This record gives sequence, C-alpha cells and structure tokens, in this order.
Amino acid sequence: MDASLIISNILNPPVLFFFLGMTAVFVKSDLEIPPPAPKLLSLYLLFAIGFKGGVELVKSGITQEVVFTLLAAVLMACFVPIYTFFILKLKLDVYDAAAIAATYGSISAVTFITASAFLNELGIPFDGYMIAALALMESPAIIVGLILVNLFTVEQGKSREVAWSEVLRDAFLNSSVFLLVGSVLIGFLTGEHGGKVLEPFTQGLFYGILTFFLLDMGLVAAKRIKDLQKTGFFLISFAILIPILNAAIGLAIAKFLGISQGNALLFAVLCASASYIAVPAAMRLTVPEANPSLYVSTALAVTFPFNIIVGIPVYLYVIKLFWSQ
Amino acid sequence: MDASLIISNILNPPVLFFFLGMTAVFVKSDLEIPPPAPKLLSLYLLFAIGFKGGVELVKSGITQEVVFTLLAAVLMACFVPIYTFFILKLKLDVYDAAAIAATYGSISAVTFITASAFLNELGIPFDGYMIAALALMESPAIIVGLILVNLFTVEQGKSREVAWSEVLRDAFLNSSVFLLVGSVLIGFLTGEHGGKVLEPFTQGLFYGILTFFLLDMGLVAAKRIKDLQKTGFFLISFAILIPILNAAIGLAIAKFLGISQGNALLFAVLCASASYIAVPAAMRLTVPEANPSLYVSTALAVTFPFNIIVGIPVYLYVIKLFWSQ
Amino acid sequence: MDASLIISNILNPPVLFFFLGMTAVFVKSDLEIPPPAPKLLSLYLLFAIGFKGGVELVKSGITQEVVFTLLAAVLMACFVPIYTFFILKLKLDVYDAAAIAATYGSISAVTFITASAFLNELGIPFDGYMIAALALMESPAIIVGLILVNLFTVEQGKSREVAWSEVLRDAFLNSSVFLLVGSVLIGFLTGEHGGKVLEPFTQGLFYGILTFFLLDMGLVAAKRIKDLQKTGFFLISFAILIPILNAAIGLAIAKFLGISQGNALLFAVLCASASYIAVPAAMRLTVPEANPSLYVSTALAVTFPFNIIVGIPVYLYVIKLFWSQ
Amino acid sequence: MHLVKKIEIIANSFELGKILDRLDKSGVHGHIVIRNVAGKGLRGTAEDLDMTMLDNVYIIAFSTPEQIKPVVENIRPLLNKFGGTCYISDVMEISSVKCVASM
Amino acid sequence: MHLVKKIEIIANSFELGKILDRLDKSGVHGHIVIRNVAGKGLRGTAEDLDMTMLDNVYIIAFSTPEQIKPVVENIRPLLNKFGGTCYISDVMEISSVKCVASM
Amino acid sequence: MHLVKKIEIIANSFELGKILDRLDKSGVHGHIVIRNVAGKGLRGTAEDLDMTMLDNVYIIAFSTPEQIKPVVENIRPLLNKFGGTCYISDVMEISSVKCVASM
Ligand SMILES: Nc1ncnc2c1ncn2[C@@H]1O[C@H](COP(=O)(O)O)[C@@H](O)[C@H]1O
Ligand SMILES: Nc1ncnc2c1ncn2[C@@H]1O[C@H](COP(=O)(O)O)[C@@H](O)[C@H]1O
Ligand SMILES: Nc1ncnc2c1ncn2[C@@H]1O[C@H](COP(=O)(O)O)[C@@H](O)[C@H]1O
Ligand code: NA
Ligand code: NA
Ligand code: NA
Repeated sequence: MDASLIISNILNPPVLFFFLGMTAVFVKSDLEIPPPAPKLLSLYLLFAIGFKGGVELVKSGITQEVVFTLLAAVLMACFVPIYTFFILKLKLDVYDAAAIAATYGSISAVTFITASAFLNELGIPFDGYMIAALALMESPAIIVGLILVNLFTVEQGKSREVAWSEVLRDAFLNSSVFLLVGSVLIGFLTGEHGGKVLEPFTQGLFYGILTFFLLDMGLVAAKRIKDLQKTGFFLISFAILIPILNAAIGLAIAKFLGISQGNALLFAVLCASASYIAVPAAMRLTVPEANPSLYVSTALAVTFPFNIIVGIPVYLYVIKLFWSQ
Repeated sequence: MDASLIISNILNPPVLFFFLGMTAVFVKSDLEIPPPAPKLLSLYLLFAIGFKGGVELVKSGITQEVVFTLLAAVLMACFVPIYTFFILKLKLDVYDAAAIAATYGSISAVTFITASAFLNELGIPFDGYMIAALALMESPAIIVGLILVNLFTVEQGKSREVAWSEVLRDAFLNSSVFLLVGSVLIGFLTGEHGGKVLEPFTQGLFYGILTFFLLDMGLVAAKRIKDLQKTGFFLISFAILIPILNAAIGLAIAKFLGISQGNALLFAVLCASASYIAVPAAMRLTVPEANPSLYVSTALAVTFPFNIIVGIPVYLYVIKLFWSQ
Repeated sequence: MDASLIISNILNPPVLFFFLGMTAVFVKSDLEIPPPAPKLLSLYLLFAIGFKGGVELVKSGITQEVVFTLLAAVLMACFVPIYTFFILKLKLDVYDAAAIAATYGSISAVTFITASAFLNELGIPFDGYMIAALALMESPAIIVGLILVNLFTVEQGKSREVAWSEVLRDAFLNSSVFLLVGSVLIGFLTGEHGGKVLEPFTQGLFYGILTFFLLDMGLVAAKRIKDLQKTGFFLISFAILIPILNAAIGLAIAKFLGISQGNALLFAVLCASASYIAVPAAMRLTVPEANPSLYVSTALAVTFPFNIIVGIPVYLYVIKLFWSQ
Repeated sequence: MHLVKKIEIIANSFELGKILDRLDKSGVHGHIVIRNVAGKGLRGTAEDLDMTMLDNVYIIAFSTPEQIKPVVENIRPLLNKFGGTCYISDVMEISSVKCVASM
Repeated sequence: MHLVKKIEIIANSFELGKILDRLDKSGVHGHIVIRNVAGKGLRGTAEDLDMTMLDNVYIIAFSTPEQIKPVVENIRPLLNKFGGTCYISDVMEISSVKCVASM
Repeated sequence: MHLVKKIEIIANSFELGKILDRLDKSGVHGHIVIRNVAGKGLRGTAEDLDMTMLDNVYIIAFSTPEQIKPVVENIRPLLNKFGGTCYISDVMEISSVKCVASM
C-alpha cells in the first residue's frame, strides 16, 4: 500500500502535536493545558465547524443526495450500537456492553474535524451537509443504548425506571450537539455574507486551534493508556477492529450512495469514531452500573489515536482505490 | 417602517448567537462558556475597541466637533441619572431609584461594540473619538447616583459617611474604564504603525470574538429573565421606554451638533444603553441598601437585548430619515 | 547616543501595555488577567515561537555557524551562573547566591520574544536556530546552580542528598522547555508547508498576544516591586549591571562568531535575561533554603523591565555601532 | 454565634443539578459550588472523567442542625447510585443579617 | 498538634479587599482565596452578580483561638452591610516550621 | 454515619506531586485538589510565586482516624522543607457505597 498518505498525515502539525502531548505524559513532563482552556477550545471548534457547515449548506442546498446521506447517517448511528452490543455481550455484562456500544455508535467531533482539516490540506472538497450528518449521529446511540439496557435487564427480571425526558435532553440538547446544531443553523441563516465577516475567526484560526487542542488530546489520551491494563485484550482489539469494520460499512454505503471522495471519507470517519464526551456523560447518568473506565478508555486511548493517526489516511487510501477520480 | 434594517441586524451572527445563548437556557441545555473565559473575552473587546479608537483618533485629530461631542456625552451621562431618578422615585425608595438611575446613566460597552460592528458591516463610517465618548460616559453616573442618595437620605434625616476616594477609584479606575482609556492612549501613541502590526489580532478576530461573547451574553441575560417577575411591570416598561427616550434625546443632540450618521448612531446607543457590570459593582459597594436584582436584571435582561435586537436598527432608521445622505 | 531606537521601542504596543499593567497596580485599579489565561498565553507564545523557529531551521539548515552559536549559548549558560555566584557570595549565603546565579544563567523566553518582535518591526532578519539557542540555554543553569550548592555546602560540612533524576526532569522536561523543543521539532518536521497552514495562528496573532501578555507581565512585575525594599541595594544594582555585563559578553562573542545583527541581538538578550518561571520553580524544589523573594523579585521586577524597555534598544544600538551593515 | 452544620459533597459534575435539587428539597437553599476540582477516587481508579471534560465538583452548604436528617435521606440514594461522598461537621456561625440561623 | 480555629467566609468578590483588610487588622495574616465560586443565596434569590462578572469568593483562614474575638468583631459589620456569611470551627494543626501556632 | 478525619493541606503547587505521593503511601488514596488558589503567607511575605505561574493548591482528603498518624509522620517533613500547612478535623461521613469507612 502507498504509505505516502499515512506519512503526509503523520507529518501534519495536528497529529504531531498529538504525539507531543502523549510524549509529555510518558516522559513525565509537567506540561498541561490548564482547564477550562480545553473546554473552550472544543467549544470554538464546534462553533467554527458548525458555522462553516451552515454557510456551505446554503450553497449545496438540500438535494436528494443530502437527504439520503443524512438518512444513512442516522441509520448507521442506530445500527452500530445494536450489532456491537451483541458482540460485547459475549464477554461483558449488559450494562457495560450497552454503554460501550452506545459510545461506538456515536461519533467524535474532533476526529471528524481532524479529517476535514486533512481534506482541506490535500485540496479535496467536501460538502457542508456532512456537518449536519455529524450533528445527527451524535445522539441516537444514547437512546439505542438505553433501550438495549432496558430490554435486557427486563429479561433478567430487573425493572428500571427511566426519566426519558431527561435522557432525551441529555441526548439532543447537551452542549456539543446544541452548539453544533445552533452554529449550523446560524451559518445557514447568515449565509455567505456572515461567513465572510467571521472568516478570520472561524477559518484563519481553525487549523491552529485544532493543533493546540490535539496537543491536549494527546495529554488526555496518554493518561488513559494505563487504564487499558484493566480493560483487557478483548476490548482493545474491539477498539481497533470495530472502527475498521464500521469504516468499511460506511465506505460501502458511501459508494452505494455515490457521494464524493471527501464526503465519503468524512462519512467513514463518523462511522469509525467513538464518542468520549457526550455519550460517556450521558451513560454515567443513565447507566450508572456500567464502568466508565471501560468505555472512556477504549474510545479515548485506543480508537481516537488509531483513527487520527492510521484510520484517516487508510480510509482515504481505500477511497482512492475504489472511487474513479 | 422599513423592516429591512431590523432583519439585516437580526440576521447578523452576533445577534443570532445571542438568541442561541438565550435558547440554550430556555431549553435547559447545559451549554456554558466556562469562567473566566467571558471575562477574558470582554477584556479583549475593550482592548481591541480602545486601541482601534486611539489609532483613529490620530487621524481625526481633536477638532471642535470632537470637543463638543465629548462634552455632550459627559452632560448626558450626568443628566440621565438625575431625571430618571425622579421618575423612579415615584415607585421605589431612594436607594433603588438612585442605583437604577446610575445604571441607566452609564453605558454598556458591549452594546456600543455591537453597534460599531453593525456600522462596519453596512459600510457606514464612524470616528475614533466616539470611543473616547464611550470611556467618558462610563463613570459620571456612579458619582451622580451617590450624590443623589446622599442628598435624599440626608433629607430623610439619615446621615451617610462616604469614602469618596474609594468611590472615585471605583468610578474612574475600575478595570473596564482603565483598560479602555489605556488602550485608547496607547493606540493614539503608536498610531497607524502600531495599528497595522496589531491588526490581525485587534481587527481580524474582533467580529468573531464579539459573536462568541454575545453567545455568553445570551446565556447570562436569559438566566436573569426569571428575576423580572419580581421586578414588576413598572421597571420593565422603564427598561424599554427610557432607552428609547434617551436615544431620542441623543439623536436630537447629535443632529444639533451636526455629527455624521455613524457617530450619531453610536451616540444614541451610548445614551440608550445601561451598565450591567461597572455600575452594579460600584453600587453594591456604595449603596448596599439597594436591591441588586432590580438594577442588574433590568439592564441585562431587558435593556441590553432590546438595544442590540431592536434598538440599534431602529435608531439607525431614524438617522436615515433625518440626516441627508 | 541616538535615542530614537529607545523611543521607537518604547512606543511599541507591547512595551506600552507593559507600562499600562504597571500603572494599573500603582493606581490600584482592579484590572487583572484572570488565571489561567496568562499561563495559556505563555504556552501559546512558546508554541508559536518554537514552531516558527523549527520551520525556519529547515531553510537555514545546520551549518557551522549554527553549531558554533549553539555551543556558545550553552557555554554562556554555564559560565554566567558560575561567575555571578562568586559575586553574589560576597553578600549572600550559599543558597541564595546559587539560586540567584542560576536565575541569571538561564533565560527569559518573553524577553527573547519581545526582542524578536522588535526585530520584525524594524525589518531586521534573524535565524530560526536562535530559537534552538533559547531552548538550550534554559536548563544548564539549574544544574550548575545545584552543583554549586553541593560543592559549597559540603565544604561547610553539610551533606545534601540530591534526587538527580528529579532535578534533570525539572531542568529538561519542564513544560516551557518541553513545549518549546517539541514545537521546534514539529516545525522542523512539517517545514514550510506546515508553517503555511498554521500561519494565521502562529504569526497573525503573535504580536497581539505578546502585547496582551505583556499587559499581564506589567501587572505581575509591579506587584513584585514592593518586595525590592527587602532585597536591598546590592541586589538591585546586581539586577541591572549583570544583564549589561552579560549582554556585553554576549555581543563580544557574537562579533567574534561573525553572526548577523538580528542573531547578535537575540544572543545578547538571551545572555542578559533572567528566568522568572522555570528556574524559580526548580530552585524552590531543589534549594528550598534559598529565599524565593530574592530571586523572583530581582528577575521579574528589575531585570525583565530593564531589558524590555532599555536593554533591547541599547543592545541593538551597540550592534549598529560595531557591525558593518 | 450559634451552632450550624456544614455539609460537604464531592461528586462528578454531571450529578450537580440533581444534588442541588435534593439539597433544596431538604430545605437547604444556600450553597457554593467549586468547579474544576481535580481528584482521585477512593479505589485509586481514575473513574472520574475529569480528564476529558467532566470535572468533579465540591459543594459546600451550611444548614441548621435539624435539616441534616432530610439531607442525609435525600442525598444518600444519589451517592449510592452515581458515586460521590458527603461529609457533615459542626461549625459556629457568626450571626449576621443573612446568616443561616436567622431564617 | 494543637488546636487552631478555621475561619470560612463566603462573600461577593467586590468585598474581598475589605474582608482581607479586616482579617489582617484582627491579626490573621495568612489566608487563601478561592475565586469563581458559583453559589445561590440563602433566600434563593440570585442576588449575587456572579452571572455577570462578579463572582463569589470563598476565603479560608486559620488562626489561633484568641484571634477569633477580634475577627468576629471586625467582620460582622461588613457582613451585615454587604452580605456574606462567616463560619468558625475547630481544627488541629500539624506543627511545622510555618504553622499558625508557631507565631 | 461514622466519624472520619478531614485533612486539609495548603501548599505551593510545585509540591503537589510529592504531597499526593506521601498521602498515598500513608494509605489515603482519595483526595481532591483545588488549584489556582490565591493566598498570602503567614508572615505576610509574598514568598509564594503565585504571581508568576506557581499557584497555591488546596488539597482535601478524607481518611479513617487510624490513617492520621502515618499521614502526619509522612507530611510533616515535607512541610518543614518546602513550606505549607496541614490541618486535621473531625467530620461525619454519610455511609454510602463508596465511602471512606466502607474500605
Ligand atoms: N477520601 C477522599 N477524600 C477526598 N476526596 C475524595 C476521596 N475519595 C474520593 N474523593 C473524590 O471523589 C471523587 C469520586 O470518587 P470515587 O467515587 O471514589 O471515584 C474522586 O474523583 C475524588 O475527587
Ligand atoms: N447556606 C449556605 N451555604 C453555603 N453557601 C451559602 C449559603 N447561603 C449563602 N451562601 C453563599 O453566599 C452567597 C451570598 O449569599 P446571600 O448573601 O444570601 O445572597 C451566595 O451566593 C452563596 O454562594
Ligand atoms: N493562616 C493561614 N490560613 C490560611 N492559609 C494560609 C495561612 N497561612 C498561610 N496560608 C497559605 O499557605 C501559603 C503558604 O504560606 P507560607 O508558607 O506561610 O508562605 C500561603 O500562600 C497561603 O495561601
Ligand atoms: Na461511530
Ligand atoms: Na446610558
Ligand atoms: Na541569562
């Protein structure tokens, strides 16, 4: 396989700063991005990508392709937690299986953003509606995960009362989803003119802030790595193989829908990535029986680095093989 | 009336993100801009607007128009708290009346900045010295408010001892006024050259940071809205009618002085806006008898949104009617 | 002497905002840059200067000049703490003398960055490898200082056990050194392409963020000034004269090595500046017997302002005298 | 000065809303919340998500001695379900216009 | 180990300077200040301005038992005028070079 | 509810790692750390570097009464060498699944 894509990805500042963050933890440097800066940076990234997506949605409009892609996105977000749940239940109890399944059914916005920066750099275009897909894929897995828990604990004779209104709020109105959707809408409403006045902020800084944020992600991911001992071999393999499988399914769907190379990569990345913020937060509240170190560590310390280092360029390589230019 | 100005104002990213912030509170999303980020953003805005004003002050120089406008600004800042005090005293006690009067005599820098961004977008020029007016109008109302309390409580037979040195420091050296005045001076000293090297920071980011900051202001204003129940109908009407009246007086003065359209809008906005940071802080110290929820909530949850959503475009509409192009 | 350089330096926004920060403390304004913002800004500055240095290192390559300059830098970083230690021991005990000597042997990244911004503005070029010199000069003084303490306390019959692994980690892996070196490496690896995509972030904002950061440095330095009473005349003179002497030695070496004007200024500034973050932190851990107010206050409240206000332009003036254009 | 009780609760921030609700229901209407608190759990696991974006919170509330019983009854189920710990101690309050005991 | 007193004060940040002055005058020279403390007032009102830019502060100071009387006398008028609450409790101090009781 | 001990330590952040190590060695595995704590030292000197970039930290740990002896023995040398203070007090813990006393 042509390794140049992997190398050109690894030689990107964001990926290198991710490594630098990991290295800082390994050599026990006291480097840290003081809170609440990481939270602020992530709000910025959601704001900027959402707004940009909204502005571009005006251009592309809401065509049949858009509708089908968004539909496929939602279906994948429901399907992934279901099929992975049954795989996970082979080794884990219902609670852990459902929580991890939900994590992998949802998405990681930062992985998506890193992929979009990679596309920008290679000059491969993608459409604004993919950001709508990002927004749509964040929440369903939370609901599906919770339904799975309810079904399978009822089976075991335990009854659970669920505060559905709270769950729905957590799923659809948590700060990431809310800010992302809100920014898409505002981008859409203000259109090209709004996009222009905000450009130095949302575009000029974007790559730099992503780079800085990935430095922090490196620190965070590396701190989680020691948790993996407890996680065991099964989950670590899961955290690498399932993303690959999900990306493959995603690419097949993308090919079937006939969407462009850039959009296909982003779709694959959405399918392959796992949530380490929104879903874990929701799971702690709704499935407190599950062990957070399992679902956070796999998503953060294995799947996230795997995707941004190896996954993104590999998925693109596959696209280049199967898509005619 | 021609609604297009209101609509073009509402479709601005800053105003839309203000709505988004309010919505987040109404739908109970957990979106928040973590402290101390909002404070930092507001320091940035003061720094950027002040510096820019100073740089442009070099160009315009200190002409007769400048002197008269600044004089009018200070006079309005003294007159507004006096006349509103007597209106407020019809329904409220001396302490509350004086504190609210001081709040409305002073200004809201963010409202001013939003208006200046609006002018920039419409391509209507304004002069740097208006930022000096902004700085000059922040403090007098604090002093006037305190004098009113003293006069009218002495009348009632209560004597108060006032630490005037502290009050003056609070009024003239609080962080907003200090940073704003300092930045104007530095902009003035470094002139065009300094303006150029700082441009990507002070200009490029300005609009984006204002937008982000207004998202936070939306969150903050919405949280205050429930306070308005206690505030009562009298104060809510006050918080809408007095800004309109003050803007009208401001526009009359501006017309009389013959200043340009852009400057006139900014002058009207200064008269119409109410302080929700500097004055409340000063009032808590100097008039602790007054109820802060009254003066903060009206300024923040009624007058501020009213000005940035409806006020600014309406004042400009009136200007367009009365000023010959 | 031609005062125009000093004036053009003083009329720089960064220097003027430094004054503004000091003034805020003197007039007792409540202006403050809320933590952790200053820390974040300093991380940004290290990131940006390091990355830029790395990108430019690719262009210059690693020539004989580079190697000799870096060698000279390390030698100065070892020599300065030794000779100043003996001067300081005339009046102070071993612990204080060693801690202050280490402080002056190390460098202040912000002084360096301010000098580089000054060069940029005057259009005088300098090379990326000077940032490698910056990184190399930060740590040796810590080691030298500790060796001095050990030698001279053993002499006095006291034995100390030193956790060298910890000391080395503090010296070479503290967050400033780590981030700086890491950013240089990443800049070097990604080269011109990486430099370009990060440009709006690392270059566009650089001057503005430096300006904002110096506002905070002014606040911090002014708060330290009252400590100087306890410090005494000897240390205050030391804090002005030694930088001048070190700059002179640095300039002589630079002249001898035949490096360019820009590089010579940066080299002089490295020699003349004193650390007020990394070394004090290390000294508190390794030489807890020393009095921190002595070494922090001199470096921060005397040497730092002296260098950025008077030192930088004077050193450049001397360079202009001795270097042929 | 009179005796009041100090209630200290350490929990993950996702529980904050629920805990404050329960405090309120138990009659304890005032509190302070310190956020971004770093921590390590009892069992040495880094179960807390503070490393991503969910930090711990440290809640302090002062109450009258009588309010302790309902507080304990209301808070314990939460702690058992979601984790977190709660401590109670005696403090003297300086009587002032706004003091707890003036209620 | 010996007995010292812990003083806890919750107030709005605009009072901070005044409170620290009074503590200092009462002979309590050391303290820590935790800022950006979110809170809700006794009466359930959001009187505090923390939502704009004035946050609450949480001040902790350890003192010798004898210092408590002057502290109470000096702090109470402030609390009555500007709001805020103050609590006092007993703690044991580990004797060390810098401990309160070594003064 | 049962009696546990509250340990409060104020120190400069450069000591944090060392202090947590010692706590851990003394058998106290849980703690919270509040950072960016502003402070003034006992002797009124601004010795602390918080104004540059080293802030104070405020560490709180709850432990069983038996753990106090080893904690004191392990922490005191650190405080004597690097500065900082440590206080111990009594609190009642609400029994829960994760409580200190359930260990
Ligand atoms: N003994 C303790 N003392 C102080 N804080 C603790 C203690 N144990 C746990 N914590 C805090 O409570 C949080 C949740 O603990 P846990 O539920 O045991 O994971 C931890 O992250 C710590 O911040
Ligand atoms: N019972 C309480 N326990 C803890 N903190 C309180 C309590 N009551 C009030 N506070 C805090 O003190 C601040 C001022 O209270 P108040 O003066 O009642 O508005 C509030 O914002 C809270 O942060
Ligand atoms: N009496 C006290 N009460 C509360 N905090 C204190 C006290 N004395 C010192 N401190 C804190 O401990 C830190 C170190 O104190 P010191 O070692 O005396 O410089 C100071 O910066 C304060 O934050
Ligand atoms: Na997924
Ligand atoms: Na006004
Ligand atoms: Na030096």
